[in-house]
Amino acid sequence: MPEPPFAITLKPGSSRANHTGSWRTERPEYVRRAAPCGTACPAGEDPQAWLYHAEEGGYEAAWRRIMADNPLPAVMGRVCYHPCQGACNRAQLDEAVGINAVERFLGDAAIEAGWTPDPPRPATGKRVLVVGAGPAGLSAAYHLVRAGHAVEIHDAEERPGGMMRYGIPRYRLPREVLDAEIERILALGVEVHLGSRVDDLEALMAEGRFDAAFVGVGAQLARRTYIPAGSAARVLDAVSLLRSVEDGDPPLLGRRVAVVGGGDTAFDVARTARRLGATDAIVVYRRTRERMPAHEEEAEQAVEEDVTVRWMSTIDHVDGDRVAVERMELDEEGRLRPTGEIEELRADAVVLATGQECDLGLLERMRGVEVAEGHVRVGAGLMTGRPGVWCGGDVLGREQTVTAAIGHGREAAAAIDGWLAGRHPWASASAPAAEIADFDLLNPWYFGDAPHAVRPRLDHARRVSTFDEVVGGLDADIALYEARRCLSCGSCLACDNCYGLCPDAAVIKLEPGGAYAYAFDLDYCKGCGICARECPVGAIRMVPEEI
Amino acid sequence: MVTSAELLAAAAFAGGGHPQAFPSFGSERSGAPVVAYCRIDDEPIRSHEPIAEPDVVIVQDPTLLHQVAVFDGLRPGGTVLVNTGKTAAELGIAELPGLPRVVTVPAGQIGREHIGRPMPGPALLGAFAAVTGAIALPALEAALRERFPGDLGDANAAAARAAHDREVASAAPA
Amino acid sequence: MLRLLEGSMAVAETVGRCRPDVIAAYPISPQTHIVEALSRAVRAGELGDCELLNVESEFAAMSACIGAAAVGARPYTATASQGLLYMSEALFNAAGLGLPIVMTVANRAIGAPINIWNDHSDALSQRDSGWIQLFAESIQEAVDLHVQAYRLAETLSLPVMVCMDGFVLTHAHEPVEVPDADAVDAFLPRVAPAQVLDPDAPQTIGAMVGPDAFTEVRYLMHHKQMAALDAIPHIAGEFAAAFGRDSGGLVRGYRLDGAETVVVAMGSVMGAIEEVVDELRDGGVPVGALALRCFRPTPTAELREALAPARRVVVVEKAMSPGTGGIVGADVRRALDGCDTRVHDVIAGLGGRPITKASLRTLLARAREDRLGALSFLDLDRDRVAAELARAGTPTAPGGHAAQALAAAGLWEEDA
Amino acid sequence: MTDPTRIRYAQVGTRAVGNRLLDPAERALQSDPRRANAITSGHRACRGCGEALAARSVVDAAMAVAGGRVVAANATGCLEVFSTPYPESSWQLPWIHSVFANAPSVAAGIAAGLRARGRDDIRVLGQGGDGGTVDIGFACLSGMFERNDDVLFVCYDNGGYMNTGAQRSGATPPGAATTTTPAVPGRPGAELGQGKSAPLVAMAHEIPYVATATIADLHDLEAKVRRAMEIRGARYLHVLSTCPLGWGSDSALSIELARLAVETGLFPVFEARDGEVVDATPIRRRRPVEDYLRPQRRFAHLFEPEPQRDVLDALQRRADRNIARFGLDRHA
Repeated sequence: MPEPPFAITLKPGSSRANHTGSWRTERPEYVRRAAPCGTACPAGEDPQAWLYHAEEGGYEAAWRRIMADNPLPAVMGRVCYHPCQGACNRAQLDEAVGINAVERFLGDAAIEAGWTPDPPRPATGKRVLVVGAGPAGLSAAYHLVRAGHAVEIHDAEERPGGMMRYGIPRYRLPREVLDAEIERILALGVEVHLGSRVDDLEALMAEGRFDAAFVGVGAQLARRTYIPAGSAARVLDAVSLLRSVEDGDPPLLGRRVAVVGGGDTAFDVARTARRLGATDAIVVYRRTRERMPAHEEEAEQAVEEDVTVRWMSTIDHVDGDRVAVERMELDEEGRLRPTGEIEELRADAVVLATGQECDLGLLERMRGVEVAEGHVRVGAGLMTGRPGVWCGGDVLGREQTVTAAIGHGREAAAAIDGWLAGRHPWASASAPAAEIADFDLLNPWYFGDAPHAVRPRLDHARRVSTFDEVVGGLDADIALYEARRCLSCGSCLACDNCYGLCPDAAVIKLEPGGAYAYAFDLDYCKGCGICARECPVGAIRMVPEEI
Repeated sequence: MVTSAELLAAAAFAGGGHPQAFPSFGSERSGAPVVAYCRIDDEPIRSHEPIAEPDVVIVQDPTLLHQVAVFDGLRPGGTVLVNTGKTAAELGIAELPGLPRVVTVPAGQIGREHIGRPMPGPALLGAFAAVTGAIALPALEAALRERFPGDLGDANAAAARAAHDREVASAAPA
Repeated sequence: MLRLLEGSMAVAETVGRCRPDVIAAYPISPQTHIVEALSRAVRAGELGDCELLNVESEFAAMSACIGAAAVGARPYTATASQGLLYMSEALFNAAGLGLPIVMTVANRAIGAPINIWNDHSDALSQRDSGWIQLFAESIQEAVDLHVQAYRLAETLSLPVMVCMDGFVLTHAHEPVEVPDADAVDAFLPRVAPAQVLDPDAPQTIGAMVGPDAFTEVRYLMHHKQMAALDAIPHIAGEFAAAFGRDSGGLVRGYRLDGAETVVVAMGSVMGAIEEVVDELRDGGVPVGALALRCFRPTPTAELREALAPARRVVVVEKAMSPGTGGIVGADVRRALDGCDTRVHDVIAGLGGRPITKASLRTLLARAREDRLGALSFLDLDRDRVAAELARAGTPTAPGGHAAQALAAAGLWEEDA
Repeated sequence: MTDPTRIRYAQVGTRAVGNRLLDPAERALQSDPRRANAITSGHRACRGCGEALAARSVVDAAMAVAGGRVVAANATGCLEVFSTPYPESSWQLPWIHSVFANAPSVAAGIAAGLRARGRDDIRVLGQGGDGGTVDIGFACLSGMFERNDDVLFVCYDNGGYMNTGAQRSGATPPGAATTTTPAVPGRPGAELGQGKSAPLVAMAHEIPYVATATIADLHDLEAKVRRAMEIRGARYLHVLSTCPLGWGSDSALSIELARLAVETGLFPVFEARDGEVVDATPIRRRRPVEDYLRPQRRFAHLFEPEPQRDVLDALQRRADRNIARFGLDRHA
């Protein structure tokens, strides 16, 4: 064809010679913002990260991502009170993502499939003592072993698990699940000494076999609040009751049981009592429902099981099967005060669930370890005042949950590893807190409407007669569905909005596997900000150009 | 009317001449008075202007005789063909300045007889052929048959011939 | 073979033999017969795959032709008068894009007052559109020019306007020879267009051009027109060789030898002029005539060569530029720049008024007596104008421009 | 058992352009690196230009259907000016610009030319802004419709003559201030009761396909182009395209505003065949018109110095009428 006429006719696509990037006053940047679920997780999990794999059906990858932080997904998926879901942005759209349910699904899938954790790193030759085979100790041991250290667990009980076994009823945490996950940890090469109570850590450490120690002995002692009681009265404490149930010889409670307290344990006891044959299980709590420390769903499930609650009440005294209950009231300042109004109710047994304390005897002779109000003071990385000795779990007197304990174990293990390796600072002050992907940083328009999937519940009859697990798991379809409800807050999920909506075609798709799925072509990007505005997950940020 | 001019040209062309026909241009509305022109020559015709000095004026509608200056520019000794059953005297055009030859032809009548409708064109053209000799009757008949295929063509040709023969007869010495 | 045909029919048949791919037109007198005939031909399948678009306006007609030409199809349209003006924007665009389009213009006056009869106001009003503008003297030449126009348009990548006098040529019946179909095919081979919309080789046609290149683009357009001055006679020559007829070209002289007075004109009026020239020559009067067959581009050199020897040139033109006067006359003056030849603009035949031989005789007589001004109006009804001026009281200050104009137009001649 | 489609779309609805969880076939073409990029980088459109995005999406989709064999005729306007200033063109398909008013006729001529040359495998696209389509080009457009020429004509509606500095067009929404309907106290800007709906007029021609769409939903936009391309004859697509300059809006809001135009009911998104509406996109989360108006400077006079209630109410009624007329609250 002859040459086209000058100027009137142009070559196609020749505008690429015109670099419109120079118009820009702001430039877009791909960023990773922290999902609220992760920042809220006491165990230090990053649910967004593992849900990302689960969304694709990559269950094992998802499980491994959990295992990087927490060795007990199946347990977590049952006993965790999931603060992650409390922080979930999706709650502002419809309902929070059922992170806990998916985690349980993955944990169970792992047990069923027999997935094993990634092998430990090469041996470091260091040896660490872990006192207590509860969630804190097991978590610490797991991370330490994987870091290549030799770990020796000592626990006073005959079976590992600590409060997970002796404090949490099996209808909430089936033992085969607990055993499976503990066994998986121990199988990594942890040396366990059960029935081996450590009374004097100073002495044990003096033997020089250990380069460091982690203490997670938990809060095993019931706090006894004094209640005037006649000789005929049967007054027990929650810890020993739950423990005796676990040991297989539960006491005779009778048909009517009163439980004193407002924590999760109080409800565990009441629900346990129902299963032991009590027809009336009454929780007596001195404060209002709002002030109750127990988690809402615990109370709910208890009520579903016909447990009744007396709010704003205390037990004045017990005489035989007669329990005198005094009603409380709030004064002007909203403080509780007795009213003197006494009401009597019948109870064959009264169980005190008024809190637990730690037995810190093993630390008495240990120099440098500071104990205050029955709890151990720790510094960065959870090391006590005694170099080489760490503490975690209930003994810290912070949030006393399995989840928190697991988090402590992880945090301490990281510190111990750094300390043993002689890193400075050995307690890697947890990475600079990334900006949190709050709801207003997302563009929720793009998310489909998808209500929360509920987990099946055991039928009422079996709930009040057996210790079968109450809450069921999700089947694969629903688990996938639930995983895909994740908004992937703060992390690119490769939705192509930025690529497809750029008026200047200034977004480049990258090969999968890199840090990001896309890159900006700054030769042409005019900095309009559409990509950032339309990013569903808030993974793009506009930053001013230096001109 | 326009058709007559074209037929005249067609007949002339068929006879080997170099005719030219054109209407008095305008947005013609049927029924309105119109004028059409026809030049016939042995040489190609260069001029395209309206004919100012005709040799022959053919009047299809005698009612126009006293409304339009139909004889303007008529050459001395020119010819006027009028479609009428009356005589020139009856029409009051026997004594025209320059004394043109006035030929009256009951063309509408002839048309009705042969074509079934008072179409004056063919008869006037037949008379024109007889009176002027500018076109030959067979050429005219051919032109009519080409323009009006089938029976209608024959009827037109018959009308033309009838008028032609009538003029030849009347011109013949008694 | 000669056939007695109406001008419009002859043109339509010829255009058909040029094998247009797309015909887009809108009815307007006196162009309608051409498009009607082509519509019948397309419907009858006589034009193969030719597409006929019954567009909603002349503007759309030319726009459709632009589109068709842009994909390498051979377009055709015809219009006149107001229609030509209505497509004016597209005319300039077609020329600016350098698209080969052929259009018949059945020349007609432009209103107001509305007037359907022939003159050249329409075509001349588009003289700066960048189109080549050819004027036909006869039906035969109109026919021949269409064949040449396609060859020209496609060789130069330029749109070509074939102008033929409305009614005078479009509605007249004359013996005419329609070029032989095979010969036309041979004369119009398909050539690869300079630019075409083709998915296999995408181009952007019709870019926005700023001050940095616009002058150059315009100059190149002018250059193309200059090249056309060489191509037009060349193609006319090839046409003559192929079809045995002299038609087209730039100018055609008639009895110029020793002519003191030369009449210049465009279109069908040439016939009457030649007849008058013959009369005068027979009477020993040295007059000649020159037909301007190509108005745009302006054959300046040819005009000069033909007219310089004469003492005076009388330009009889069927259009005018109010406030100036003759349009062709102005071109002729430019061509004669520096010569002693005097140029007289004579505005004639506006809105269909016949240019009679009688009037031409008088005109030439007055010219020879040097009684012709620079600008005059043939057969102007002085009384009517004078009466109206008097009625309207149009201010004509003695010695003022208007008064001088009146004098120049010979309106006071009788009194003088 | 759970509905698998719900599962598939649970995380990110198909509203996102792509989404790795979707089958590639269900992603928008604009998410495909192999898209034609019919109007490529380096064009001179304003920052955040909705028309540039709309045009790329439309032409890419058309080219995908036609296997790349598409020719476009463009009216004068922003799209033409910012894409083809000598010496650079952003277009990657055969493209021609003639004048302002004649794009539909040029396209018709192209279609006729291609058909005559036996090349109707090549499809023809006409493009223009609302000025070139709804106003000055309307006669040509109507002719193209009425003749049922084989052209898909696309109007990128940004509600005014933005190329010349935001003057009012027949598609300027009532209430909007433009440089020729300036905001003066107590006046609505563009008069209420003026302006026309080109899509409805197009439908009156009973052409095979008429649809509206916006840049806020590329899936819908592309699907409509695809459906239009599967049909021969005259087809019309009217695409609302945000103009940050003319609307006085933040360039980052270009998609959001198009979305709000739909969610308020001010811009009904529907599809018509042979003159009958066959589908309308229901409003997902209905919003009051003020949510759409407030972010745009062209409507600022409706709120400052004090709100022009009557005008705002009239605009809300307008939206309500659309919603009722097209049944946009089906799911609401």
